[in-house]
Amino acid sequence: MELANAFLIFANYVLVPSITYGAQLALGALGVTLIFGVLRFSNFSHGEMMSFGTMVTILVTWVFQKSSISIYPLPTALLALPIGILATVCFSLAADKIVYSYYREAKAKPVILMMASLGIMFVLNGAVRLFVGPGDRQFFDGERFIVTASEVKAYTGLAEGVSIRSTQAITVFISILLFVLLYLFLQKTRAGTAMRAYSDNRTLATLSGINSQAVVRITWILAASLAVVAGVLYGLDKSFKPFTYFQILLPIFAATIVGGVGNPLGAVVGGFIISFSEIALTYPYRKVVLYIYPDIDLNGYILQLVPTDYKFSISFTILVLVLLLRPSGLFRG
Amino acid sequence: MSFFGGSNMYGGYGPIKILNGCSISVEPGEVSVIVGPNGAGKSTAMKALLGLVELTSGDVFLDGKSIDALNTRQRVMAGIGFVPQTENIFPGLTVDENLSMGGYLRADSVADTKQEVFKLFPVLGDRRKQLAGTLSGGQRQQLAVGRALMTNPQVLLLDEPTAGVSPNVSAQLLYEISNLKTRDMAIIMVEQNARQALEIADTGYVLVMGENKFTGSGPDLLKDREVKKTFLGG
Amino acid sequence: MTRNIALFGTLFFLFIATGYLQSWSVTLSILNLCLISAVMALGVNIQWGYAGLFNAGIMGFAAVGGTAALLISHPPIQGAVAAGGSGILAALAILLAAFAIVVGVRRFAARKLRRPLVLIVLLASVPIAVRAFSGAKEAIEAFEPASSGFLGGLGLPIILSWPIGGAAAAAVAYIIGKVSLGLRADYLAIATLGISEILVSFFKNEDWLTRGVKNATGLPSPFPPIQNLQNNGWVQDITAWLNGDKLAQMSDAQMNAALKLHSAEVASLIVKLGFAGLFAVVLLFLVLLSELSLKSPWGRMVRAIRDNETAAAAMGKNVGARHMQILVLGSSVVGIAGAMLVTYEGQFTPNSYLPLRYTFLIWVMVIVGGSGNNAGSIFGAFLIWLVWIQAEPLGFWIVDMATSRMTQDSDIRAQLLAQSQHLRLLIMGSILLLVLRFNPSGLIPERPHNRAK
Amino acid sequence: MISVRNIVKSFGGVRAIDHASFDVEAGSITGLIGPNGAGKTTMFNTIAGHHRADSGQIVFQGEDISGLPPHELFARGILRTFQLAHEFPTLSVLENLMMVPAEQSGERILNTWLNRKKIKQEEAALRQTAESVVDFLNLDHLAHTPAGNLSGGQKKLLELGRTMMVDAKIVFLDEVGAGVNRSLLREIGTAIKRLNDERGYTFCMIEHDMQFISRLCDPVIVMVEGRVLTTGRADEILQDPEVIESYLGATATEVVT
Amino acid sequence: EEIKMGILLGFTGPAESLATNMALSAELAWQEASKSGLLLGGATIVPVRGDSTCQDSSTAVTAAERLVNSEGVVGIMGPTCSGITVAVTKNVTGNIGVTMISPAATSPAITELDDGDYTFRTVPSDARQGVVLAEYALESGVDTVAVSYVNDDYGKGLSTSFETAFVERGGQVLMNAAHEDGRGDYSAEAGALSASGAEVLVVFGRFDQGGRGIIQSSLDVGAFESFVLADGMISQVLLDNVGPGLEGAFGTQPGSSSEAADRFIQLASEAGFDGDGGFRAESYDAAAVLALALQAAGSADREAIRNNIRNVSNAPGEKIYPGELAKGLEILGSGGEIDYEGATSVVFDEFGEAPGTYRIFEVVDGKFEVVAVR
Ligand SMILES: Nc1ncnc2c1ncn2[C@@H]1O[C@H](COP(=O)(O)OP(=O)(O)OP(=O)(O)O)[C@@H](O)[C@H]1O
Ligand SMILES: Nc1ncnc2c1ncn2[C@@H]1O[C@H](COP(=O)(O)OP(=O)(O)OP(=O)(O)O)[C@@H](O)[C@H]1O
Ligand SMILES: CC(C)C[C@H](N)C(=O)O
Ligand SMILES: [Mg+2]
Ligand SMILES: [Mg+2]
Repeated sequence: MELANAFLIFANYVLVPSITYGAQLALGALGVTLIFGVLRFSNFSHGEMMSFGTMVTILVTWVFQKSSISIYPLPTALLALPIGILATVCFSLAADKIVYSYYREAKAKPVILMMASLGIMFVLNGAVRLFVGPGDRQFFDGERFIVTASEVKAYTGLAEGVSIRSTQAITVFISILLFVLLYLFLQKTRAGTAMRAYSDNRTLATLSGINSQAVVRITWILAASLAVVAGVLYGLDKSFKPFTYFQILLPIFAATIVGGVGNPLGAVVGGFIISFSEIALTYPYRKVVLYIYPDIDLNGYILQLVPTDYKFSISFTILVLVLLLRPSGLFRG
Repeated sequence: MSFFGGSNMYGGYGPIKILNGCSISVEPGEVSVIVGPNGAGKSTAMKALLGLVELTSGDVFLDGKSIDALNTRQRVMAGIGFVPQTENIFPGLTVDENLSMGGYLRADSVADTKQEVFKLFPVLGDRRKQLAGTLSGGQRQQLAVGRALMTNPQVLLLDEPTAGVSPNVSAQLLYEISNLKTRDMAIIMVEQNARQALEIADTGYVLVMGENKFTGSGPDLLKDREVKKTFLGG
Repeated sequence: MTRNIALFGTLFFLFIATGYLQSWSVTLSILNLCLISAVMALGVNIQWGYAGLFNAGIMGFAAVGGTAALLISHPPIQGAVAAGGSGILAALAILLAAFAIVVGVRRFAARKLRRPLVLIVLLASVPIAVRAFSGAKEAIEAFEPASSGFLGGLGLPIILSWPIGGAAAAAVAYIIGKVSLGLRADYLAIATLGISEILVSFFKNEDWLTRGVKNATGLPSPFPPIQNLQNNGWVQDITAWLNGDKLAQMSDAQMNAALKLHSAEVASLIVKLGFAGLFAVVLLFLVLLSELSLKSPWGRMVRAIRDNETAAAAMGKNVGARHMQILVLGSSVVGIAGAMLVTYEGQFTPNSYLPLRYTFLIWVMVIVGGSGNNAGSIFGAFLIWLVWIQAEPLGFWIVDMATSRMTQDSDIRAQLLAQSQHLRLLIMGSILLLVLRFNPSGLIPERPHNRAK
Repeated sequence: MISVRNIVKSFGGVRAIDHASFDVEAGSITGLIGPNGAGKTTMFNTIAGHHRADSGQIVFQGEDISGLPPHELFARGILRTFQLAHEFPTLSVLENLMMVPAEQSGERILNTWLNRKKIKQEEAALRQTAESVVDFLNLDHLAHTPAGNLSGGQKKLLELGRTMMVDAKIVFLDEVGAGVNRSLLREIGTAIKRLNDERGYTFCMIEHDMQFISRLCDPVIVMVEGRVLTTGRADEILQDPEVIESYLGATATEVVT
Repeated sequence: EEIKMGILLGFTGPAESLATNMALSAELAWQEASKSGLLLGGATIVPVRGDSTCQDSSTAVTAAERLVNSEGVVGIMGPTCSGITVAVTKNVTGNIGVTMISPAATSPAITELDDGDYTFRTVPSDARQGVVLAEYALESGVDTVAVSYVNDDYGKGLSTSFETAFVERGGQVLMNAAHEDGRGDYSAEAGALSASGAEVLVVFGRFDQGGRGIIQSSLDVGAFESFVLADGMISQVLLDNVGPGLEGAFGTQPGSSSEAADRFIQLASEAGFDGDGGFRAESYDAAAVLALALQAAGSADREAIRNNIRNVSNAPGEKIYPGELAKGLEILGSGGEIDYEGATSVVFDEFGEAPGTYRIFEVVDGKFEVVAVR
């Protein structure tokens, strides 16, 4: 009984949030890692691509909502998602054509491409705000909870409960799905191998008859789609605000690096490492321990390893520690 | 006009002029070998044939038609295979994937060709799952040639295929290359291992400072005293 | 060479134009920040341009320098020191003693005993130190929290903090280097970025030391306060001389009012010029040192290491030690700039240390200007900061122009004008992309070293 | 001079060196041959400190040097070249050479600020040496070109040139000959001999060109599958049926003559 | 005649979502004054905007310099954030002598800022808000709380003053922890706060940033059911976004008469924007005070404007409310006296700030309703 309570409280405050946040980071990290893996640069505009795609999705969602098109209990935004993806794919292909392709052909150093992506980031950042302004945008509709903590409490009669939001379930489901698909695509299909070959040695890829433009295009299509999916799911779960999409870039990069850049599996694991280290290490375990050992005298200690003030630091500390043990990330890129 | 080659090629790397009017060509079922001192422009000439180096003047032709307008990939699709001198493998892919990439353009099954390559270079068969970047120097070289063979091209360009390859394998390699003639493949090869290479050559070119210095059949060149002394190490 | 002259000439012209079109005071403000940014960019260039070290922790080192400025110059807060100074000292002393014992143990104790002994020492000392520390911390932070709530500093002249900030940043860089130097470029970048976030969150949250997010304002300036300065006779004289024509036509009362107004402006100009002079001296000095090293076998060795670490090691170069040296030198330059910035602004605000502003923007400066070339990085710093500031009015101007055909009270025009601030980033991004497009290796790229005479 | 004892080195499942032992005598030009993948390069990498052996010992002039980092080995006079050329691409050819000597006073940062004069003198001397090396390698017209723009063979020459910049005790050459024009290779062979005679360098070289090996090397060590198969004089080795079988192939005799 | 006035707000950066409507509110007041045709015999006020970023003082200071020195503004409405207010005062306006009225900087540090009496604010210091909130909370039977504050000078100052007052009066603060704005996820904070064992969560943050994130996360996992809020959180947007979970929460916001506040909201909606939300009324008032002081000064003289700020906004005189600027201008023009009340009961004490009247709101049926004023 008490053990069940201990587990529920742990699940509610640590497990479920970490898994959700981890999945959100993982989705973002997949896109970053893909661009790095194939095009060989760190794409700083990824966060803004997420934001841009989400913005388009929101605008379309509003149109749908006005004309009462809906897929209740799922959020309408999922219906609008393809259009957001389409817009972002178009944007990124255009950006590649106008900006990145030039440096690729000139065989510029990766840092130049990275700076160019910073430029794109600035441009998108300004553009998104010009369109929808810097404010908070709520676009979630549909059923918010699959089960709430109080429902669980009422049902089980326990003192603790666990709540699961529909957005959490959708996020986890979609990220697992996308991860598996991406992995299969990269490892098992000819196009996937061609992408890896291209990233390894471009001249030789051309000499083998690989269409490098097609490879680049596929990469952007995948990365942009991943970005928009990540952005929309994140926005559904929290809310859409351009500023946060810039801020979330840092943990996404951290996740990418911990896992090993260029490696999709690494991106996913990295996302969860970051989220767990933020949440599990800053959670005060007082109640959990008290459920398990009711008689213990904690003397006022709340059993918090690190204050939440330092949660960002703690995830970076974990990052540095992981890199110390495995200098190229958990899974080699 | 021959089947494949470049005539009167001028060009280089931006302002740096390397090729000064050199011409190289090959017929189906024949082997042309290019020799010359280091930095003569041999590799540059090969790259020019593939469109990897821009020509300021001169023509590259295939099957009687100029292919100057084609880009590298289109030339590859037209049936030209190339093994560069350096960076000639995908280091991050396994040996097996490297070979598969070699057969990327082929519509037919590549399994048979792969088996042939493994027969020619048994070590590649043993290391199918090893990352190519971790192969030894000579193994890399074998893989590079194997990758090009996978394309089953009409024209095969090889830039120093035997560099760093142990004598037994390199002898066999040259033997196999001369065998390819029977498949009507046209082969151009740069070699520093010139004696052996010229022995199987139908035409030999000695390139110096981006110009053809001597041209002749392989055995003829081997006999030429001056060529022997200045380029083949006496 | 002519190109460089043209570029710097253009820059000079832009500054003069700013002076005429906006005001000299704005020009000097921008110039001073340009100089500080240039020092930071120099630090980044030493690391990336010379040696290929991808340090994305610039922000952290700037914050360390800034903290040094605070701790050197702020007058000590007697009450807080009385309340908790001894506790902090005690905690420090305990930790130092423990450290000494650990060092002793590791040197002299039998091999087998080392680990357990070290463990015992740590277990015994750390909790005591923590207890002493947290008591002291609470006492300090409780002391007049609204106006102070921290220990204050040493009350020394703030200029001293420039070298000390540099040294502190160097020390921090040494520790960071020990941890992260083995990493490959992107990994090193994110590790340093992470560590710099940790540093900044330390400065943000340890109120007893830095006053945290409550900010420490009113740091002493190396120059007399403007309010005093403007009443000085000679300032008034200069003002009168500068505005002679205008003043001559005024009545006495008007003239006095105008004189007062203008002398405040002149005084602030004088102070800014003073800062500009100091900053320029620092910048030139650092550039001189850095050029001397770069144009010598040391520079050659460092470039060789950047080109190929394996081969450099095989040629007898101690790659690890050189990387450490460069990380430390470059970071200390950034630290100096951080201290200069806090000196200039007269306040320490930990919340303003943001990666966008201190890491990415500085990197943009280096890359746009031309990495591997000091002149390039400095040019980049000047240009990018100028653009960063002027993008705002420029954005407004662009919208204004673009929509001027619309009626004055058009909604779209109003909406666009209202959001015109966001054009700043858009313009910044476009300029970045344009410059990179036409000068992929920077406006003043690294000189090829092949014509060494 | 250098003694390799029972070295083992594996990469994952591949055992690249399998209990190999051999000695290189002071003053010799020792050849190291063997089929592709025999572990020769790995052996060099291990000796020169780029890899750490799983087990075994390397002794240099009586001192155990296993596991020392490359720059310390260099300081002891142990030099190596790379099979895949490792030039410094943005440095000019001359600079590639001039950076080689260790302990240049100009490499200390304080000296670059305070002791410019001394640096200048040293540089002048260095430049002379470097120029003579460049002349020797027929690269004089490229002295000021970035090394990244050299042709494949020229890069290999540069590799060799670097070993001529300092007074090495022992030089490990990994296939300097591959990709080098044979006429030039002859001259290189002569130079190696001269360095060996006049300056007392010890050489240990990997090479697949049997003509080159038999002209220069004594003794020759044969490695196969990570082990040392045999050691002996070149002419003996070339007749050894096992060596012919695993390495030289049928054309062996023809090559030698 | 055209007279320039500055609007210096954090248009980009963490407070960017507040800035637009604050600027519109200020411009509304100036338009009102200009359109009346009574200002200095028909002068118009031309607003000039500058970006104070809320975080980067170098940029903010340069923007302020541009306003002051190149645009030649005679007064500034802004900035948004306290840290920037100090920096701009110290480096520009305090030195040169330009009146600056901040509608949002609430840090206690500004009270005794050495500003040459050029810096004012239409919001009271958090030192006072903390006390008011603490008292009201205890009266409503809330005595054990956890506090989550935004990690800047505003949140820190407010949480300190609240905790001190709350504990002095017998309450208990089980945890007082910071959160950062703009983070991706706040479940860690929500979890930690709930584990403190408190039943009520006090949030000192921003309604569209971390503050909202904390509340959302807490509601999602069922960590808290009761909330106490401060000014940064009082906004209908918050209620609309978070849903019914906030029912019964209460909080403070500067201002007294709700009637006057409603007048402003009415004006705003006529002008086409939403006047209900953080610091908009304060912005209108700050701008109005500047316009009135300009009128009282009789000319666009920076010092004279400063000298008239208190004259127009403190008693004695005819009370002026939002929308009545014309009346105020007229009285001033004819040499009379006014006491500008505005939407937020403007008074400036010797430090140039409002002594602080607060409205206490409670969430009833998804709306903030005023339940008390103190
Ligand atoms: N990093 C690595 N990971 C896995 N296997 C490796 C690695 N490096 C080398 N090997 C393997 O070790 C063996 C020895 O390689 P080494 O490079 O020493 O050969 P070598 O004798 O120099 O051959 P060559 O004459 O072709 O240069 C090879 O089979 C190679 O595939
Ligand atoms: N990317 C490049 N940029 C500039 N110059 C180059 C470049 N690559 C090669 N060169 C120069 O072009 C000349 C010819 O090079 P190339 O590689 O064609 O020589 P090669 O005949 O193949 O020599 P090797 O036998 O040594 O491989 C050389 O002098 C070299 O310095
Ligand atoms: C936007 C506001 C929440 C600003 C806050 N009152 C401050 O002083 O910084
Ligand atoms: Mg070549
Ligand atoms: Mg080898």
